[in-house]
Amino acid sequence: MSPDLLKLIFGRLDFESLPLHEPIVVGTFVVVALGGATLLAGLTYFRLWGYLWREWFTTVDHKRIGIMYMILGIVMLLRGFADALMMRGQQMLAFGGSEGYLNAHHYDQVFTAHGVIMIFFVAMPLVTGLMNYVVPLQIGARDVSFPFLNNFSFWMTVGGAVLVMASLFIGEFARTGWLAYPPLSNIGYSPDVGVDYYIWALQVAGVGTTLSGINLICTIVKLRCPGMTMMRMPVFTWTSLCTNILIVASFPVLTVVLALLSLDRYVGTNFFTNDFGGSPMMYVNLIWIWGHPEVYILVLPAFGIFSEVTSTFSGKRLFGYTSMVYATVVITILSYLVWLHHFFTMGSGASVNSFFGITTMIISIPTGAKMFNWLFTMYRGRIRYELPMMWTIAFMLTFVIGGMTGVLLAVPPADFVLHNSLFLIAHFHNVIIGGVVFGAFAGINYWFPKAFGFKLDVFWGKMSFWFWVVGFYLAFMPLYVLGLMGVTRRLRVFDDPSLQIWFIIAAIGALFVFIGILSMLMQFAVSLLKREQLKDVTGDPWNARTLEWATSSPPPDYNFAFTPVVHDNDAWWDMKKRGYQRPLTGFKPIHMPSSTGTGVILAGFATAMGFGLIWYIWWLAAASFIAMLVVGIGHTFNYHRDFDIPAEDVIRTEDARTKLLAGAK
Amino acid sequence: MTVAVNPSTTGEPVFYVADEHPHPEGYSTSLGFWIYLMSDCLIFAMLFAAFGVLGANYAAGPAPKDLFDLDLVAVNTSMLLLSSITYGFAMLTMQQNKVGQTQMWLAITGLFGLAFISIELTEFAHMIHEGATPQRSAFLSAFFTLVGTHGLHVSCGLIWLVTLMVQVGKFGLIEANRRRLMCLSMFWHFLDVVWIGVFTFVYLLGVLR
Amino acid sequence: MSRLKILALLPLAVALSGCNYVVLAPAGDIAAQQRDLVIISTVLMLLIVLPVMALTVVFAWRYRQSNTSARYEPEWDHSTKLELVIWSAPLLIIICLGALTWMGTHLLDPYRTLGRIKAEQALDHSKAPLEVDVVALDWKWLFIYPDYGIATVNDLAAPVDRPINFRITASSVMNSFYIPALAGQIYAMPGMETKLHAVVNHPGIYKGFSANYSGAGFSGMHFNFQGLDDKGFDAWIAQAKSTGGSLGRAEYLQLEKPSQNEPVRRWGTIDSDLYRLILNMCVETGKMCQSEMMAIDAKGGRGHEGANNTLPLSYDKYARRGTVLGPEPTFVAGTCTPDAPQGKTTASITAPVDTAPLLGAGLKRPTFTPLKSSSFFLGQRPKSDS
Amino acid sequence: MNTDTHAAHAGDHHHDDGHAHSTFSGYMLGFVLSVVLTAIPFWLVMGGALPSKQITALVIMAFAVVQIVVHMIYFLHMSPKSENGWTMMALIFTIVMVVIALSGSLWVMNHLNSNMMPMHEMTGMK
Repeated sequence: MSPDLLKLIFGRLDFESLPLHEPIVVGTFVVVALGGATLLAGLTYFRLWGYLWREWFTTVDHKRIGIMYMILGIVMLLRGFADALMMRGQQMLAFGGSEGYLNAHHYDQVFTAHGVIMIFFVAMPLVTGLMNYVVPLQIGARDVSFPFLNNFSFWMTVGGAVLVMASLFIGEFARTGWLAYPPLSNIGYSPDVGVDYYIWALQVAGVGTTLSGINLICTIVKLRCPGMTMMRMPVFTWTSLCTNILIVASFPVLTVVLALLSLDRYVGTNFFTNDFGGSPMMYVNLIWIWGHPEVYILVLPAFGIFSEVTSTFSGKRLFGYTSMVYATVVITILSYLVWLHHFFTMGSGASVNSFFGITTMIISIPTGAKMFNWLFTMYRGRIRYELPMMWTIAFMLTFVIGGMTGVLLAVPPADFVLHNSLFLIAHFHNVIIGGVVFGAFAGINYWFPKAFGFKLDVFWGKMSFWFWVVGFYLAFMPLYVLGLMGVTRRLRVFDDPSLQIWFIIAAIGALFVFIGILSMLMQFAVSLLKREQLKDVTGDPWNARTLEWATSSPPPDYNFAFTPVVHDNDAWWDMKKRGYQRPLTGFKPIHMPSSTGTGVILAGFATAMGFGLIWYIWWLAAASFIAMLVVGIGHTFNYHRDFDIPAEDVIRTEDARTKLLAGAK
Repeated sequence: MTVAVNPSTTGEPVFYVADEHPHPEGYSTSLGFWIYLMSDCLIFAMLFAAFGVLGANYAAGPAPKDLFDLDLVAVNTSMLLLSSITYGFAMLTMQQNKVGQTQMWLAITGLFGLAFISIELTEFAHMIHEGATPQRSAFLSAFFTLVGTHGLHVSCGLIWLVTLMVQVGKFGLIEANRRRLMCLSMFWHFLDVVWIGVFTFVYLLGVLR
Repeated sequence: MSRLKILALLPLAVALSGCNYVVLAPAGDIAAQQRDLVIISTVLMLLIVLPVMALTVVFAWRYRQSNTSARYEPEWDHSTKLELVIWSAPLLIIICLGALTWMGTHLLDPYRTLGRIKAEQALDHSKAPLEVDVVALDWKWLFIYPDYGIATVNDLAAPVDRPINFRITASSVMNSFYIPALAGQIYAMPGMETKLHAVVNHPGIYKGFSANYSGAGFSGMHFNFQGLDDKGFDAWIAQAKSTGGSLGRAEYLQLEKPSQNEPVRRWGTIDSDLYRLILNMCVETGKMCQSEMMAIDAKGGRGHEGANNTLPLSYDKYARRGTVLGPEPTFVAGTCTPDAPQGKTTASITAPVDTAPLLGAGLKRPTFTPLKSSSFFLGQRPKSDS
Repeated sequence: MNTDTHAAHAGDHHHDDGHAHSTFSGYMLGFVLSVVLTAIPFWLVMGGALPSKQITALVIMAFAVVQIVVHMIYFLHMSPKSENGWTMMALIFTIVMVVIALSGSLWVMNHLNSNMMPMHEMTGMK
């Protein structure tokens, strides 16, 4: 075949794009391929494909979509953490003339991928998954406002993740750092596919995130059950509302800034190249307008989880509900006013720097108020140290350190000496792990029995907890120290041998965390095996306070046979206290949305389009785009997207629960 | 809804809705669509920001006053304005349940939209022909991207409009179609609002500079 | 839990007692003031952080389920007094910190000329500050001493107690110029100039490096900064002078090509206009300088004829190339510069572009790569070595 | 945030799409106003009716703001009541965000540029 024809068909994709010369990548590929093949074979052997497609992939049930988000997040955590281990290994070894085992080409991809994956494909899915699962239950709704959109959003996120994973084996990922500052990320200095993978993975996933944000806002605003006024919403629902408002207000900015970067890269416009009057600083400015709210998008739901957990396990009403809500709202707005603190050192001058420095510090006031509210929720409580509460205590002790170093970095002159150093790395891992990840784990341990009907194993949970917490301190406290020694981030080799000990400690910490992750997987496996012992039939294993515990575990498709009516902040606590009797008769058919494969198909085409654009395979991009348009428009011709769950089915489900409850007594 | 939220009326607190009417289909749609428009608004805001920052960087090339033909822009603006009022008429006839007239007004709206796009493309082609390509300077990059994104939105609106005309023709002015027409109406008028920003900040202030 | 805390504080304690914690024990007055701010802010915040941590542990222990002697008030969820304290305590601290920040930021603004040499020594106005022009290249630092007419790569020296005025730019991507012992960092960006004012108070050899990731050779992009006494500095200058060699535009264009782990280099004479040309991105003859471009833009551009005053960029640094869907890369032609009357030299700038996939912008593939890659790109250009 | 407007209606399933009030006269009034508000700025710029560019710029920006409000009221049927005030709140929130991001970007970039762009040393050119 002629080269021109090959180019037409394959764009710039050729044999050499496959990293056959990178032994580490080939090794990874073999492992992943074997694992994948086993999984696929297993699915085929047990004839699970039809079941998966019907019950999971095409589902519009917010609970199942939530669970799929969590699975995505945990799978991607393994990938992102593998990158972290590789970095720790490299930095531990590359001393005294040693080059370590990763060359710059590989190492630079590893740290970029680590950042991108951990933020977009671990933290975001975990947070979105929990919100998706819990929020409709907490507000007594049957599903989200736009169930089809929910499914589509999820698959778009998966599409982005697929593109990032593809970059490992086909071509390469960006070597620019996770925010891809130009000029480095421009075509001149990154002519390869790496940055294109970055752009399209984030664009595809970003569409999903924005839509799911709109969806959840509508759900919370419109679908609350009777009696649940705004000021009776559970705190987690409040933080979810604010998070999704932030998503809708900030992800469009990311979309724009990446679109401008891709225009620069594809058609040669001059937004971020200085030769023709563009300004790379504009990119930095714009991407941080998205980037800072993103931090709060991640951490606000975690705050919500800690609020629920603290009040449940202290057996007490949440202290200062109103101030908690106002603190959340204030954080939401302030988080949009501080973006410049990420580039004080770019030189915008003292007046701009001090303005943004001070607005940043102001955020610590509502955050501090929240911290005190949790403290005083524990005060005069009866604290049960179940796993979610353990994670919460670990969070409270860890997060204040992260918060403190954060405020320190908000002082511009201090930032001038600490910016881009390992101190900064330690700081944001301190808040992201100590806040978001601990929060997600608290949430998983807390709501797992709701989702599956049995609790998680405590022994392996504690193993996971201690290895994570100790590992975290071992891994990141040395980085604070190194930062004060003036060691900067993203270095691949080091000269000064006296630093090595700290990197060794950090690497040991990373290993501890690794054991923590393995223990968590073990926890899931063991709990699955011991599910009969760990079973909970009451639907309310923790003696909890909010509405999601009022229904069975796992909840039926329709969540609540009758829409609940709320009279108090802690609705379920109030119901229990006042002698709520579960309705046993009078069931009616329930109107529910029906499953559809359109979301999977659309997201598949979007991913294919991204792949075509990355590799300059124009026919693929165009065909996928047209296919997307056709399928999308075709979908609007389907006017029958709901069905009724017959009353008999409802009666059968509810009777089964009645029996179970009777058996439990 | 036959539920007493206040327990005092019956003495016993009511904890669930016994006789429930499900939310009507599309109960959240107009709010959801509005929030989507707000996010779109931020997209345009960022493009305006890019234009605001880069709009005077001509790279020793042509400036707005060399390139923009305000007469053409005025015509173009009137196309969009007219399409807005005709869409309004479509909504009014829809409320009166007149399928034929609604279709007619939608078609007229579409034609005005098409005229708008054509004029804009002519303008672009003319500029590129003169050497004022998007690659020539940061100002032109920002200009083509901002105005082009608006044009792209109008084009999407046109595709949607045609789809809706087919659906109205096929299924009539059923509740779902009314809702969709209402969403498109919001989208269409929203683009008009954005255009106010474009002609003021890009064209008029550009020429003034 | 409390054991955990000790574990957490342990490295911090070690850190404070150590001696190579350069951020905490700097040699320059600016960095020292920045260090002071770090410490004061930390102490201020510890005022509230330590009680919170202590309370967390105390409450967690005291109100555990098994301790039935502790009070249990499940309905207690509000106290106006407490709420006031909760909001006002952080507020007070932030007010203090905010005031500190406002002052510190203005006093320690890198653009601000120094007010003093060190805490106990005022500025001597008779002594002119040392001017140093800094250029971040891929991946090395070029230092130009305009007053002495010398230039070095990866070697920086300054006399003790004499203010230094850095003017900082870059040739290609963003870097950050950072000597922890001397002063805080500031970005180095192409086509833009940042400034840094600093002074070194103790003689010695300190590390300097780029603090902003800039590509494959980033790790090797460091240099030694020497604080010397006046005699030592004169000797250092003389040494550079005697090295001979001249850094002009042609040499610079060779120098700016990417290279890693560069050894120290020195030039005894320099083109006195070089820094301005680098900053304005017009070292290549025939290219319009940024300042000229901005002056033209400020006057409203160059009209219709300006649309076509671009020339194909057959010369480019080493990597900038056309985009896949856009036209061939071009540059804006200068109107006229002393050594390039318009239209003459511009046509002759032809340095070929290597179209091989660039690894870290211009570097060879890593050693265990047996394959020599051919072009991935559509619109492949002839291949040759640059 | 106003949390109580919805509170009263939390259990109220009344379907309100906020678009019940579109009338012929409303649309026509909006249209006429828009035409006027569009024509005047064009006339001001094309005819150079005002003495100074700054004044013209301020005036046409004011017209733009008024026209946007007109469109919001007559075409988009914004009212504090639609969706129990949620659309209005979303709009206000968006405007706040847009103002922060736009003015913030311009402020920041202006400072960055004036601090860092090479001086206009060749002002005698052209």
